[in-house]
Amino acid sequence: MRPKKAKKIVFKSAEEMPLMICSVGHQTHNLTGAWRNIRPEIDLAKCIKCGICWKFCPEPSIDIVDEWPVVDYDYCKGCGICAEECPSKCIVMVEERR
Amino acid sequence: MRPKKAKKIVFKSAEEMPLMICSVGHQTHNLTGAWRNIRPEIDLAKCIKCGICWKFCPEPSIDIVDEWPVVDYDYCKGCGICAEECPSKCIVMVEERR
Amino acid sequence: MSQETKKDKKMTLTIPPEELMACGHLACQGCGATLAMRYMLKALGQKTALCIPACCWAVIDGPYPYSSMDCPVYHCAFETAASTATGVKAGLEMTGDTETTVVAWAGDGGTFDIGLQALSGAAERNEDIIYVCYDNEAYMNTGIQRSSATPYGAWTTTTPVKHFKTRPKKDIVAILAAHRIPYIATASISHPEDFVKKVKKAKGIKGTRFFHVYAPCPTGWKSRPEDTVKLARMAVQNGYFPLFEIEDGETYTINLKLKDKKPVDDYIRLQGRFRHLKPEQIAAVQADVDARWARLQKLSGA
Amino acid sequence: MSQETKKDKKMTLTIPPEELMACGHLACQGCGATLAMRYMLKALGQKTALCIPACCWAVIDGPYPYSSMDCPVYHCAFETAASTATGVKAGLEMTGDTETTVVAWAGDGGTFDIGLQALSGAAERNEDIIYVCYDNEAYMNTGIQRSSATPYGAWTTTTPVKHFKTRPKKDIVAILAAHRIPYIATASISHPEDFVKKVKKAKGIKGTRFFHVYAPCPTGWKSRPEDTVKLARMAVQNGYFPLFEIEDGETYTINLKLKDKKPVDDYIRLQGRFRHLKPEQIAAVQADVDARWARLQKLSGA
Amino acid sequence: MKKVIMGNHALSYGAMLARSQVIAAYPITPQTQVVELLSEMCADGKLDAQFIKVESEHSAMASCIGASVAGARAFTATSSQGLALMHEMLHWAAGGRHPIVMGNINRSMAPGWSIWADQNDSLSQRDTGWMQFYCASNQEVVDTVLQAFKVAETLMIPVMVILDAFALSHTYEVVDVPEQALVDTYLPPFKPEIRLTPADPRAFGGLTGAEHYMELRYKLERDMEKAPALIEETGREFEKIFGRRLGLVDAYRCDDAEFVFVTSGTAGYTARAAVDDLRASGLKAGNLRLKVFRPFPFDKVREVLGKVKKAAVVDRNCSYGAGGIFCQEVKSAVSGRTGMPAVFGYVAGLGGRDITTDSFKEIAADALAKDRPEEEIVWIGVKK
Amino acid sequence: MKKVIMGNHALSYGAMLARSQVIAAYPITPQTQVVELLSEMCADGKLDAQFIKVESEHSAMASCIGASVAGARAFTATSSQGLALMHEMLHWAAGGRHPIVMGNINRSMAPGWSIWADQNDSLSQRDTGWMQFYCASNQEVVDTVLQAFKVAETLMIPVMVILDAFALSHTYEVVDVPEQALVDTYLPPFKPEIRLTPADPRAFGGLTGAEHYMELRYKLERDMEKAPALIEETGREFEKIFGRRLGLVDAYRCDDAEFVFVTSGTAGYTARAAVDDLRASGLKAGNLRLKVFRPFPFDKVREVLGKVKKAAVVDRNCSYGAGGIFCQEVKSAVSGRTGMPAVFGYVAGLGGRDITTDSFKEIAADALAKDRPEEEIVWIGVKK
Amino acid sequence: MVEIRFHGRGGQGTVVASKILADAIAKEDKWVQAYPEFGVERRGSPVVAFLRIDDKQIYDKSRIYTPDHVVVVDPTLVEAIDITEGLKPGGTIIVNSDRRPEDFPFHGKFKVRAIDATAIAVEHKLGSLAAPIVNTAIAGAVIKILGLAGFESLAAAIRDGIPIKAEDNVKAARVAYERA
Amino acid sequence: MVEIRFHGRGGQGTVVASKILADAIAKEDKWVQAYPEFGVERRGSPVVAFLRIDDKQIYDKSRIYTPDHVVVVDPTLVEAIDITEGLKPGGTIIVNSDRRPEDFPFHGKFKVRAIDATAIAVEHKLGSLAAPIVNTAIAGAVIKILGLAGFESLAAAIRDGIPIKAEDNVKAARVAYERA
Ligand SMILES: Cc1ncc(C[n+]2csc(CCOP(=O)(O)OP(=O)(O)O)c2C)c(N)n1
Ligand SMILES: Cc1ncc(C[n+]2csc(CCOP(=O)(O)OP(=O)(O)O)c2C)c(N)n1
Ligand code: SF4
Ligand code: SF4
Ligand code: SF4
Ligand code: SF4
Ligand code: SF4
Ligand code: SF4
Ligand SMILES: [Mg+2]
Ligand SMILES: [Mg+2]
Repeated sequence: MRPKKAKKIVFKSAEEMPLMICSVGHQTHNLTGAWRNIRPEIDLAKCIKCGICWKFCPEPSIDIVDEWPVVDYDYCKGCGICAEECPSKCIVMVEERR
Repeated sequence: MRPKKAKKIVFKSAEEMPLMICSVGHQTHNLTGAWRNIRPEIDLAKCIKCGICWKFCPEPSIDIVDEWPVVDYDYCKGCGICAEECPSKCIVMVEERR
Repeated sequence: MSQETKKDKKMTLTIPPEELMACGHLACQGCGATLAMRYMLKALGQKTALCIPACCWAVIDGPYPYSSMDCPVYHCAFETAASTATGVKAGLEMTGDTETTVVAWAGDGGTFDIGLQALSGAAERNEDIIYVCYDNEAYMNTGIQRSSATPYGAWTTTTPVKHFKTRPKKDIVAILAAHRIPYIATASISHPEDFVKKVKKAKGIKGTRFFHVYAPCPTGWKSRPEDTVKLARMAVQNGYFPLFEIEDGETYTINLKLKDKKPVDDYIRLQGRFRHLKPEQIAAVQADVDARWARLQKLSGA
Repeated sequence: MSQETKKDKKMTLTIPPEELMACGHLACQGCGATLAMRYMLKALGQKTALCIPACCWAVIDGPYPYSSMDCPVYHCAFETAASTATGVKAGLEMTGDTETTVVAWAGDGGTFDIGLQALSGAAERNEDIIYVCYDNEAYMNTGIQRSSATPYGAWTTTTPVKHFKTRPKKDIVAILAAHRIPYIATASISHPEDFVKKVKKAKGIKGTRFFHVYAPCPTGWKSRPEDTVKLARMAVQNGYFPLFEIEDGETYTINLKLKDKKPVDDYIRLQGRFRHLKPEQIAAVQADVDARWARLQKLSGA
Repeated sequence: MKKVIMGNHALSYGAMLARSQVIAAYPITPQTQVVELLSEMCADGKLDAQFIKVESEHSAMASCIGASVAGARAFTATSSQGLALMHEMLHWAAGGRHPIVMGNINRSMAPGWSIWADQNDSLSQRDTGWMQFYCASNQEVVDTVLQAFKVAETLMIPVMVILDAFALSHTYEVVDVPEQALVDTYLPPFKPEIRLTPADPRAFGGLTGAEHYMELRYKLERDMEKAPALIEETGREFEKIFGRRLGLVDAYRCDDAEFVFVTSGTAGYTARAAVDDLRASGLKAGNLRLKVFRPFPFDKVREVLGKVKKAAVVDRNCSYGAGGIFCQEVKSAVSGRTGMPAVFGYVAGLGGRDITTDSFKEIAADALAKDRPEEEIVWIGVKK
Repeated sequence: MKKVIMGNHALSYGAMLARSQVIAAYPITPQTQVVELLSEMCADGKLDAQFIKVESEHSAMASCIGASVAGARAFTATSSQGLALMHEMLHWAAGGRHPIVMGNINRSMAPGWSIWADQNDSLSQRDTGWMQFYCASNQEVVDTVLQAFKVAETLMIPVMVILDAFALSHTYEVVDVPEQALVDTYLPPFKPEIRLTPADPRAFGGLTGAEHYMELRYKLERDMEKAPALIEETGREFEKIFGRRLGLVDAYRCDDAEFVFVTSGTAGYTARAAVDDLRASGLKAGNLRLKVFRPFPFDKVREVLGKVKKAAVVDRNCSYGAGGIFCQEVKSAVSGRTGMPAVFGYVAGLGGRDITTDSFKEIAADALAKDRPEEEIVWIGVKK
Repeated sequence: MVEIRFHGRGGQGTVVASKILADAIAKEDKWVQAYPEFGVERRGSPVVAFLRIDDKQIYDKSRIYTPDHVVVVDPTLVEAIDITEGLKPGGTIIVNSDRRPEDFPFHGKFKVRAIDATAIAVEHKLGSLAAPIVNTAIAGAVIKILGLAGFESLAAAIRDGIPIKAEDNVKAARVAYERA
Repeated sequence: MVEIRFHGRGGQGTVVASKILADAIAKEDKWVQAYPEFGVERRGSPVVAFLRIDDKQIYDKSRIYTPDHVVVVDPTLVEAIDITEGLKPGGTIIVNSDRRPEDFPFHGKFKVRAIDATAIAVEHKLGSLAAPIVNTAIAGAVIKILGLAGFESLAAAIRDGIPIKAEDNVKAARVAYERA
């Protein structure tokens, strides 16, 4: 996967832009976590490591760290699918408090 | 059917032409008989009036006159279908001699 | 029967006598497409509006300021037979004419290829039009280039003998059937009575109706003009182009059962466009015809 | 099992771990189309070239000069997914790359409507591309207008409640089957393992391969984002969107047999776009689903 | 009755008040609200029309053509890619003399995908035989649709009513929506002399040989040349009934002006604001907003510019390899005539880049600094 | 090697000698022989290319675009309705910087159906960002296709090579068909810096906001402006290798001319014959044939016309409501400049109406009789 | 001429708020111009809308760069972006928040007014708990604070513009109008 | 410059005749220009083709209105249309016919030469009896009568241009060349 938190691209002039209309940067610069109204919180105690939350995350913003599911809040949009699909109901969606 | 041998249309000026691009005359002005290389000749003695020649003429240039099939040589292109399809083989295609 | 007695005998007419298509038109000698039009108009009568896209028929009708037709004709853009007809129908209705039958009349190229999307859209919306595709299996008006209706094995100017068409003909009827429109029928210029009967039936149905009409083309098929009707008849009788109807995309009815289905060989040999085919290739054609016929019988529950 | 012992347990991964689609993209919360892409790329890997016409995905990928993909993407015109992909494939081959899988990735509007002709043409020529239609049953990118994939009963901004869509959804799979292409499959974002398996299978086949992928859209369906996967699963289980394959347009295989087929009611009720439907209208939906399921079983000889 | 509505809805109201009989359209950002509202109007019975929800813009125009030749009043709306996809049918509608009215939302052409404003979409259609009316306010949009049908049906030539993406299409403004009864007095029903009907069977548009084609096109051009007078006349007529004037151009403070902007669309309104500022700072500035681009209002343009020293044409478009299109045509119109100003060409606002009063001040400064144009075109507000 | 071939086959030979790698085309009269011969060349292995037999011109251009971005040399050919149907994709090819070369046979636009020559089809594409090269002989057609690829690939801008229906497309002339070996020295293989490949994964043409779009279009315009010099240079290079000069214009007896025709296409050759006759009858006439219309050869045109008293632009086209297109652009080019001639505009030869040496004499007589143009355009050879 | 900029997130009805206000103000025979920032709006992503008000016809069609006032529909944006950008000195910032004006960094530099529109929306069951729709409450506060129009004009505008739960919205607006 | 007009019917190869002649003449380093009348050609319908020949490059691209010579490939056209239209005084008319030149109405006004190309085509089994293909025979007669090129150039042109039955066609051309 592309490096996360890629840098923003700023062209100072037309000269700097490639002749073709093509990407030169990664969309991961865009931290979609800011869109979130509700956040998923995983209670690993109940987690059975079935991988289902990881499988169904549309971003994807559930990483597997040391064989545990970890939400990347920089990108998680708070759709709630992981919580909905988790068979052992160990993900709860809580209101964002910023 | 449209009157045969309709008259040719000649516009003397743009003024005379309708504003819309539409027909004002009949294509029957065009005597396609001139295209013919071979002409069908019907031997009415053998004719059983089955109407098949009339039915299959693509122009159509076989008329029914007094209940007999009559080729209209002004339009007949000499395709030979009538002769081919006539069940009693009473149509022969003969070379045009002009 | 002597000439005398015969004099009083009437001519046998198995199709309506009215001619809405006049002679003087610009079709080649022995043009099948022309017969198709003649028959359809006999069935529909004068209250018919034709939308004809680019195709041989755009020429056959005759040049400006003439026409061979007794009914109104709109010569429309190549890919717009269905969409123009849809508009004409709506326009006539909104101006008080609910009676006139609106017909989109297109060739195989205008139907299978460049006009397919407009046709599919109209069918999906079930527009109240009759769409007739006269199929001469190539782009004839532009000088015989391949279309997706060109059958396996055929030569065209864009499928030269060394690269003859190897893909099968697109199954337009199955595609339309998938749209579940109220009525679909195949027809052949060799069977005018059957064609006329089905057009009259279609006229009485509301919604999108589709006809696939087989129309041999001596110029494009390199066949003899006098063989036009014969070729069409052979295609029906050997199962190459069977006659059938489909109602609501579901109910199949075979109009002409084939007791002794003929082999395709003679049919192939009469056409210059197939001259290069080797026996095994002709066998391939035969196999395809048999498979299609079997499938059709299955669908029609025969 | 205690946390201690669990620590050593590996996460169960039922689909490939590689992510070729990165986060940061512009899809709405709970977008089904996004999952579809994620799964397909997992199956195909990096040697994939995507042709994406106008559709939500043209936005999801991210604005210039960014992209969320790890494989090349050509954002092409709305109606040209198939024709652009055809050109890309030819171009890659002529420049020595015969390996890369070229994928046309379009929405239902770009597939069922404005892109149908290009798709049909490519299929008829059996171009060597994979065409994936992610189906969210309307034009979502432009704000939820009806497409010919919009199902009976659905509200959209162009089929207001008073004029909700009464025509059935166009049967795109049957249309493609009529083209007799080597491989066709349906898939659902609720069944990633099945989807991945079939994409890998398709990758090994030459010619035109078509996927019809069910991708719920919370924004357009007025459903809750968290229900996206659930809705897709329901549609599979109630026969609304069955999972099956078609080889050579002939051989049907149902991938998920439905012993106890569920009713459509709950599925309907979860979606705001159907809120206005009366019981008898829901019954009509049920009847259609049952009929389609029966037809599919017949075709698959089940 | 006054309403605060967006430009797209102004188009829908215009089509409704004109009693459009057949609408065939396809959605595209930023036009979608036009068709959405029209769908509702049909559903609610507010508009007695058949709405054909076609599968592409090419079909939309084809269906409008079919409806029009059958004698119905036909309307559609689109934008950018959709307009471009219609291109063949635009030629068709004009050549076939089908008086369709179409709304087009000015959106720049892909690639890259852009949903934002510029005029390359509509100006790329300048040679299709359509009349082109550019609007600057939502009020003008409603009013212009009504006039468009009147002019189109009188001359049997289609009209494109054009508004900028977002700056008009999505901007809410106060609009005085005309009364239906008054509209009916202004715009009579569409009753063409010749139409497609079995009662008068004719073939339309058959193969036309070299001996006829040119005369038919000559007739189109001659009728097109009648448009300017007719637009002024129907504009005055409109004013009598509705109190708002519609015309070929909107000349603002040009009479005593030494320096004039030549503009179109919403930029033509922003230019007014700029003119006031420039006047305040002592420059005798003016603004000539071209309301009608096709047919090109030769006489009006020459009349107004004939009194001016310098003119700066501001193009929200570019014909690559030739420059700004309005500039090119204005230059051509004044070419070889005495007493005409030096014409300076500027390209600004492509792909939705904003055109502000400052843009106009920058343009004025540039033009005033030079005594004659040095380049074919000067690009404003671009990071070179 | 000398051959007597038709113009359409000249296009096919050009595409073959250029070693086109992908061809996607759709048949249309009067272009069909181009694709027919190319099909044969592929079948016979004379040309190692993939020929995609698409189902429409819209797809033809889309496939060419796909092939080009993947790094292949792409060619297509079409005419009139087909070109119009490509319109959206023409904008695409240019905006996306895809150096495709396309042959277009000038055929007038329907309705009524006409398969005969005029330039409305190609000139309606003048704002799409394509370069346009107009040819006057079959020799020029073959040569121009080769130059077109060279120029297109250098600037990454597509080129349209244009020839009149029948008068060129179906006319057999003697053509010196270049040797493949020599062509290969003139035209190197296509090797774009950036192309679509998994080896360098990029997204092409994504959503482009107001902060970027204009700069990308500015780059296109600036590169387009490099074309005139490049065309002259590659034309001289061509002459070195093949002995035939290719350039922006063909100025015939203009140096000492007082009266000059401005022409294009085959009419530009007939005009030469007319010039000789007029010279014989004592008039110092000349002919400026515009070989390249996009980018517009501003400098060349001004240079040649700067020495002339009167110029008569002959347009085989009409932008309804604005007049002949060449005339409009020539007028614009000389506008506001001193020492430029009075420019008279004439429309002739629409829908295949013949343009003869007599037509030119009639035009000359008209222009010489007036001291300045009275109408926007004068129609020649039309039954008014 | 008064120029106002609105900051919110997709799904909160920020654009509708500006439109309702325009409508209300127009009812008092003023000229108005309301438009969204022209981009891709996704639920939760930042959105901007603009409102121009004048006694005479408004010709300037360019975007607003130096607003007289700023309305912040979603407080979380205060940290995310510079909502004061271009704001005229002495301009008013109206924030939807339960915090006190002093709590905001830009307090002092600008007039700051806080209104807990979210609470009001929740009270009136507008939208969901996770995503309450605050536009009408905001509108109520804005016309009061900036004195743009009378409440009845706003009420009428809400009834025209928001068919569903119209009266609850009017109530919410009134509460905000009063609390502001 | 020499200008020649050909009259025939669709299917007889009139256009090919003009093209073959152009080819043959070009082989002798002349400039040529051959083109059909631009219309819809149907088997049996009248068709026209043109041929220009000159020692220097031909710039005139307009149609031929006053030909120096006329070639009538199909004799039945003599009655159908005025084949002498625009023909320059003293011009030659070459007719495919078994009749004698004197039998033609325009004999006297113009030089008339008759050649029974049909018979020659039939002798060499070119085309069918109903529709013999006479183009090569005609070509043979034309170059001889008008002295446009040597026979070998024509033979070469035929071999290049007519792959099928090339030799029979060359024979037919030679016979015509000799009989003419
Ligand atoms: C957009 C467009 N592309 C191409 C053409 C050229 N064209 C006219 S008719 C035709 C072929 C028609 O084939 P078909 O539909 O099978 O009818 P047929 O000529 O065989 O009767 C073509 C390619 C056109 N008129 N318009
Ligand atoms: C020729 C053309 N017409 C219309 C549009 C506008 N448009 C862009 S995306 C879209 C809808 C796409 O719908 P779909 O294919 O179902 O994809 P979705 O947005 O639902 O993902 C439309 C109508 C366009 N870009 N081009
Ligand atoms: S779905 Fe639930 S149980 Fe399965 S891995 Fe995720 S958190 Fe653990
Ligand atoms: S809430 Fe949605 S986006 Fe966030 S981690 Fe769960 S599935 Fe992914
Ligand atoms: S087909 Fe033969 S038998 Fe029958 S009517 Fe005609 S001529 Fe007589
Ligand atoms: S030969 Fe052909 S055209 Fe003539 S009458 Fe017989 S069928 Fe008709
Ligand atoms: S080419 Fe074929 S279809 Fe066309 S007119 Fe001739 S015979 Fe009929
Ligand atoms: S609208 Fe639907 S399909 Fe499009 S991005 Fe949002 S959720 Fe996905
Ligand atoms: Mg055909
Ligand atoms: Mg969709």
